[in-house]
Amino acid sequence: DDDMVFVGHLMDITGPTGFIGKFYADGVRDALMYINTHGGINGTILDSESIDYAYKVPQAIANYKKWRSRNEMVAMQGWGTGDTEALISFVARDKVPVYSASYSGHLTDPTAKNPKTAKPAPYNFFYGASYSDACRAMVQWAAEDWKASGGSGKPIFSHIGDNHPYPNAPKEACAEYATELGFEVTSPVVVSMKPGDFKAQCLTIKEAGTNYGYLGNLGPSVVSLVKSCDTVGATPKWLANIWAGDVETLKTIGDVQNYVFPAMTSFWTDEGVPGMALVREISKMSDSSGEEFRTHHYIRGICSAYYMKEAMEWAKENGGITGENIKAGMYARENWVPKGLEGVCMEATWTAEDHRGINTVNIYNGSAKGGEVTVTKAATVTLPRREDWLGY
Amino acid sequence: MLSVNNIEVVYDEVILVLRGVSLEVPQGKIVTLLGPNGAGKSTTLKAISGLLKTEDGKVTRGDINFMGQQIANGNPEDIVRSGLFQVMEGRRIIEDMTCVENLRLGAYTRKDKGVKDDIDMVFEYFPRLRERTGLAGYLSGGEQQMLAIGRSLMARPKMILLDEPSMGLSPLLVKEVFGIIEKINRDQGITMLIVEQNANFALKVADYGYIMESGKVVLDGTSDELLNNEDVKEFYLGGGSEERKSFKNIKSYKRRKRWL
Amino acid sequence: MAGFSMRPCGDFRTTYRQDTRIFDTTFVRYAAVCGVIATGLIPFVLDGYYVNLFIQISYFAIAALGLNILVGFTGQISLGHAAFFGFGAFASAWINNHTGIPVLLSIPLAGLMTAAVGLLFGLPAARIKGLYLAIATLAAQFILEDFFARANWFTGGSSGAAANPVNVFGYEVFDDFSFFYVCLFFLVVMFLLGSNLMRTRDGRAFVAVRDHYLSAEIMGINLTKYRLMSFAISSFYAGVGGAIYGHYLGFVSAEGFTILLSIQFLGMIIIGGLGSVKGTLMGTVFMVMLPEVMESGVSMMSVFDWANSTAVTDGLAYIKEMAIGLAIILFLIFEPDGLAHRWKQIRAYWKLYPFSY
Amino acid sequence: MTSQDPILQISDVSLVFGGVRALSDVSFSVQPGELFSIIGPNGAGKTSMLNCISGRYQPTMGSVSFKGQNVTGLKPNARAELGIGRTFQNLALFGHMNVLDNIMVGRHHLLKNNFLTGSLYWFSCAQKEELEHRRFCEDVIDFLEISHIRKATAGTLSYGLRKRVELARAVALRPDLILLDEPMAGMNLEEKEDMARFIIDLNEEWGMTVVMIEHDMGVVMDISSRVMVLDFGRKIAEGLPEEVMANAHVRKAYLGEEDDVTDEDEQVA
Amino acid sequence: MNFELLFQLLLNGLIVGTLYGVVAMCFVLIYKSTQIVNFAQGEFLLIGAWVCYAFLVEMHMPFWLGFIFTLLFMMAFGVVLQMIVLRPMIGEPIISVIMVTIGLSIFFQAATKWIFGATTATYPQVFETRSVNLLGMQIETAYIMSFVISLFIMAGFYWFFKYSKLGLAMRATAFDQQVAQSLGISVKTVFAMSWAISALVSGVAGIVIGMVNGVSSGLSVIGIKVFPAVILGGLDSIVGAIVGGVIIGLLENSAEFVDGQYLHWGNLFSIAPFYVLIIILCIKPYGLFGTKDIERI
Ligand SMILES: Nc1ncnc2c1ncn2[C@@H]1O[C@H](COP(=O)(O)OP(=O)(O)OP(=O)(O)O)[C@@H](O)[C@H]1O
Ligand SMILES: Nc1ncnc2c1ncn2[C@@H]1O[C@H](COP(=O)(O)OP(=O)(O)OP(=O)(O)O)[C@@H](O)[C@H]1O
Ligand SMILES: CC(C)C[C@H](N)C(=O)O
Ligand SMILES: [Mg+2]
Ligand SMILES: [Mg+2]
Repeated sequence: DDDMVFVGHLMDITGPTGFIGKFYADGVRDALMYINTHGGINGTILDSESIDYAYKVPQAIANYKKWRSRNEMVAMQGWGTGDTEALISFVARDKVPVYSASYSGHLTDPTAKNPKTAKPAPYNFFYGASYSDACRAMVQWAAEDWKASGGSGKPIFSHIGDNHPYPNAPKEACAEYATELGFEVTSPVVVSMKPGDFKAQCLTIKEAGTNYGYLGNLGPSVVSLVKSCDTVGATPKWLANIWAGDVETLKTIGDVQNYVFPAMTSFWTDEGVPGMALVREISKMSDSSGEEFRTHHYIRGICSAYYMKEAMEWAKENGGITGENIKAGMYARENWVPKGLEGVCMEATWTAEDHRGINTVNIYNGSAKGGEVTVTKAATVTLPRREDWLGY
Repeated sequence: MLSVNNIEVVYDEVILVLRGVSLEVPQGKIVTLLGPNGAGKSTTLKAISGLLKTEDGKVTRGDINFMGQQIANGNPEDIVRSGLFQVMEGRRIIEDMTCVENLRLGAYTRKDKGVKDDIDMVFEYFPRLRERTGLAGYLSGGEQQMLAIGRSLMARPKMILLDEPSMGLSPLLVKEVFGIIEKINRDQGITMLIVEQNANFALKVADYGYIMESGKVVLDGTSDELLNNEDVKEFYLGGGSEERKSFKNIKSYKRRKRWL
Repeated sequence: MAGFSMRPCGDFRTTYRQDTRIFDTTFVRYAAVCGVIATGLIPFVLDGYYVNLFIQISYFAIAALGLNILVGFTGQISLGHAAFFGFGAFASAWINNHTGIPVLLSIPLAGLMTAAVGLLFGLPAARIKGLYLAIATLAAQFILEDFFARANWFTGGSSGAAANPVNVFGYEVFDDFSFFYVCLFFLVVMFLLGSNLMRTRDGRAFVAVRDHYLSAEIMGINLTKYRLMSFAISSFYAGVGGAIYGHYLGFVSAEGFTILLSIQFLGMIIIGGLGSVKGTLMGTVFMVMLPEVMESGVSMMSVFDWANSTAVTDGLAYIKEMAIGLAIILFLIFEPDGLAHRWKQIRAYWKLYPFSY
Repeated sequence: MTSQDPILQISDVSLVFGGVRALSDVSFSVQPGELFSIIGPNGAGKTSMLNCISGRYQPTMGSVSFKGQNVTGLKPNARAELGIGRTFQNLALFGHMNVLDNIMVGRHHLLKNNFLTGSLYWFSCAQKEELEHRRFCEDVIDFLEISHIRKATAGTLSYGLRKRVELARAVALRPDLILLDEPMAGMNLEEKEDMARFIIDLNEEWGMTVVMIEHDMGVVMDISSRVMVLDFGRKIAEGLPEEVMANAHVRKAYLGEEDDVTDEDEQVA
Repeated sequence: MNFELLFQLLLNGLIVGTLYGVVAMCFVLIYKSTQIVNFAQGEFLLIGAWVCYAFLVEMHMPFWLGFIFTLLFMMAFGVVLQMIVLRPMIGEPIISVIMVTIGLSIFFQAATKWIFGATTATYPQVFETRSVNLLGMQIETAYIMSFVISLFIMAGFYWFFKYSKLGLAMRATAFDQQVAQSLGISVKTVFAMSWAISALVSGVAGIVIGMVNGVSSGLSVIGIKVFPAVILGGLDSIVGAIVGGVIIGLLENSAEFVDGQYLHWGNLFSIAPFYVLIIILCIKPYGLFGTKDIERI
């Protein structure tokens, strides 16, 4: 039947961020498939195509255009900061809401209210706290942790990451807040996104006496960094960004203490979460055994797809599933959790002037010994929606 | 020992260069191949040694038989191993190696112990080379030519194909080189096929000769026959019996002999 | 004694002028003009996807032509072309954003700025040759990439810069449909300029420097000047291509201009044929279409049910990447001299037919 | 001998490579309109001498002056502009260009168009200029009888033809002094005769001064106006062809004829 | 000035630099015998690292056995690769062959990700102690191993190219394939040998890196990272490769010192080698030990 709308899905599974992109993409794909097998958007089937663009921006744009012109795409599920930021003006012009996995704070200011915003991003959404907010939350936790562990003097904070849009996204915002909270902020330490031997940088970190190091990179780069630092004896408390914070990474590092990371959903292994049943059902779409372990990136992918789904449902009732209506659907509710995912996705609110869907961050403390990983909840931080933090 | 039967060679899949060339080189003899520029002499040699392949060329018809084996379009290295060695036109030494290293390379296919002695032998033929210890690329043109010939001797092949061995050599050395060629042929019994422009010398040392033009053999005969052929005399040997013409006086456009 | 009569019988040139034409027979000339006109019709017949592909092809082809002038014609391998491409993109955005010069003008200006930068990085070429030079240009690649991520005033740092859409006489070229014609214009102009350059004095000097720089010098060619000049011209083309790219995307970010792209540019010209203007275009088409063709091959699989499980689609994603690598390898094994060479052979064959050989 | 100012004056040129003395204190001069030959055994330093004149090598000592101007420190391309053209012993054509373009490169320093005007071909004077010079190149091609290979790729030509194209390229420079390094190597008698004719024509009709290295004594004797002999980097004789050939030292060192060398002969050097 | 830090950084540079040197040597090897710059070098390392990982983890072999098996595998890999892909390219323009290696790199990058997954894997503990204290600096044991191995390899190659017949043949092939063939040298064999040896050495380097940093597809970037080292030492010099590697190692680390302590630019560490590279090349166009091209006419 022709009651179908098209949703494009850009993913990176073979490219430089593929190892993590795969988890997230699987979440999105499984969710879309699940939605379709369970009635679609109140009867409207989601025609979707998942394309691996390997984090190549031109490829992403070409696919976007293809979908626009051939498939009359109404919404898109995206991935990286590079392509999402490149597409901002296109999607705004074409009125195609994009749900990406780029949590760059720059995407949260739809009307360029903040004078610092270079380009308004009215059609960009993401589920989760922005990189900046997640970092702010961890810094806020760190300030308390410093007091609790009886530290004297000013704690020292360093941003560690490549000079690249993704690690840089929270760089200034977070450092500013850290200073505000009484940290001494060192000059950022630049570490390549590609893995390598980082003992030199670790010696610098050691020399600076960093107490809290924000890890802006991800995957192999973070693994090598933490290992190198361990070798030279630089062991600050690590504050990892969300993509670098998961059980897999900890396991690969093998031996590490005080590896703090944020999360925006509950974990696969959490007990007594009502929404987890649905997550497990969705997971069966690609793993019929239901045994496979899923990271929280996978679960965030599901949330992303479900917020889109519900916005589409609203749109269908209010004039049809078009990009514009889906966008309006995103603003239709407050403190909102998709049906069936209670306890999995956190309550989120988007408004026409503020696309910071979430301002609450769960913080976990992980450690590993000989590959055995333990993760404990450290805190839940709810940040104020400060005007000057919008889009930044 | 070597017989080439009616071969056709095409370069680059479209350019036909040899149009049915046949020649015969008997065991232990010296045969020479003469002809104007662009006639296809070098191409004939490359077809025999298999090096054609490296220039996008191909034998498209006919066959080449070396000591009972078909070698048309064969692998150059296999052909060398079977005892047929080509000295390429234009010297082609390994410039970033020393003379001695170049000579040792000449003996690459040999397994016996006599390499050292043979290097000395080459140095005896060309004493100039002994003093040149730097890289071969810095040798003068003639010195490089000596090295190239010397290198071919190192392989102790059954047959050598020489492409213009006298080119760029001083008259004194030309004489010597032909002397050496004769000597090698006599002493070691190595068969030779020589492409030469210096027809006088070539026919003197050779037993038999072919003349090529535009990719075809147009004349052949024993050296004596050729030496006494009027056309050969006029166009290759420089007058022969009559008084030698002076280069200075060839001002007019002359008649050109074409056999085709 | 062949290789000199590769044109149809009966078409004798009577003036040198006819002999120096870019398109060597009247037929080819008209064919080329028709080709351009036909291309101009693409947006009317084909959908936006193809229009986008054409736009990609045109900005890449312009830059690739620049690289071919440097590598193919002058013989200096560059591994840093993507950086110059990127510089052009940033420069044009910067000129337009900071001075208000209209985009259509800022594109060639960006080309000039890039040429200046190319000249700077070309300076070592006066002394360095071959692969050593290639690696020196690799250094240029990394140094410029670092510059992009750092020079906030110019590039907006790692977060990138916004680039305004092209504005033709007050009409904003937003959509691909009109942008297509902007690209077509630049493509045709740049390729004509390039072809002209190659058949005149300085173009010949480039090739002479490549083929035998020692004798070129003795023939009166100033080596340093021409080596530098080819860097500058090549960067100019890269800059123009990059500028178009930037204004097309509407956004320029430092990530896009990595060594991978540089290598892709090299791939375009090698596959097309080094030292061939026509080949550059063919090579670019090949490199742009390759992933797309592979992609549609992969999508075609999805009509089969078994191909719809994630396990298979993921496998296909890798297979697609592998196929791209494999296609390049196979292509070069069977066509090591590039498409332009094969093109020539085919033409020679038909012209000599039935008298081939 | 110095009835006129020499077009080329070599004074005490020495050239040393590491341990090798390629040239030691060689001096000579060439008058305008002469056809001057340099002969000598292999490795005597003949090519090195040409390289010093054309600027490829810088003499370790001594000076080279051309038309009265000291050109010792000048780069090769500057010397080409002054009017020195040459051919090479080891072929140095632009292998991937066609013959015509090779020859057009010879016109390089006479052409004015540059990358800008060249790119704008139709809208600048470039087209007119190219075509004019093209006409000259065609004359050279006709003169050297290579019109049948005009469009062939230089790298695929046979050795002899390449030599001829090289000559054409050097002639296209329209030099006042042309240096020829073994122009007749690899040619048969008939072709040598042609070549000799070209060289004489260049010398007499095109008014070029020629300095030639050649091993074929017949040619050297017949066509040169003066001959210099080098051996081990030293000048051992200079004079009219007959004089030089009569020199026993030369006969021995170069031709390998075993006449006794008398003191008298040494003095010619 | 903080001398202790500087000293530690320099020591670190020295050790890491040797590893660069080993990888650089793989380049040099192929270049010296075929004139090809192998852009798939990084993927060779990656394959070596993964294969050894598979032997150790999937097949539970003891380290030394896995190590030897990996080397054998790599040799076979080099030969097979040469036979299938590079042999048809013999006699073709070098630049096309270089492009083929780029194709190989794309191919293997995807293939390894597909076969071994895209995530990072860690080697089991191989040495009793993961790192040893050397002059006040912790150094991974694996590096010490690679340091020793590389010294042996280097000496071996030096002899090989200078004196052995095959070494000579390789140099001749690199200079001019046509001439080499005319001398009876089998270009195929030479190619096979050099790719096999290079793959083998890459295997060693890959294992070492894998032991230190873990294995992941990103490991292959070292292939590009060592370019400055290769060029600095001179493309065709075995000794130069090691010296170049060490210099780059030292340079990176002193850049980190200057940057971290004084400049605070950010990534002088990774960019400084390139600046220095350009400067050195302007002074010495053939690197420190590279042979000059012969420019005779
Ligand atoms: N690689 C090639 N590709 C195309 N044509 C070629 C190639 N090599 C040679 N030819 C052509 O083949 C013909 C014969 O060349 P060849 O070199 O065999 O002549 P030759 O008799 O050796 O002449 P010379 O005495 O000048 O050396 C020439 O017309 C030449 O242009
Ligand atoms: N660049 C260089 N480096 C080292 N030695 C050189 C160089 N150029 C020439 N030589 C040496 O200088 C000497 C003279 O060489 P040159 O080429 O001038 O000789 P030639 O007289 O031209 O000999 P031929 O007749 O054999 O060509 C030779 O011994 C040669 O080895
Ligand atoms: C893992 C990251 C590199 C991808 C992420 N989605 C981004 O912001 O680009
Ligand atoms: Mg020949
Ligand atoms: Mg000489």
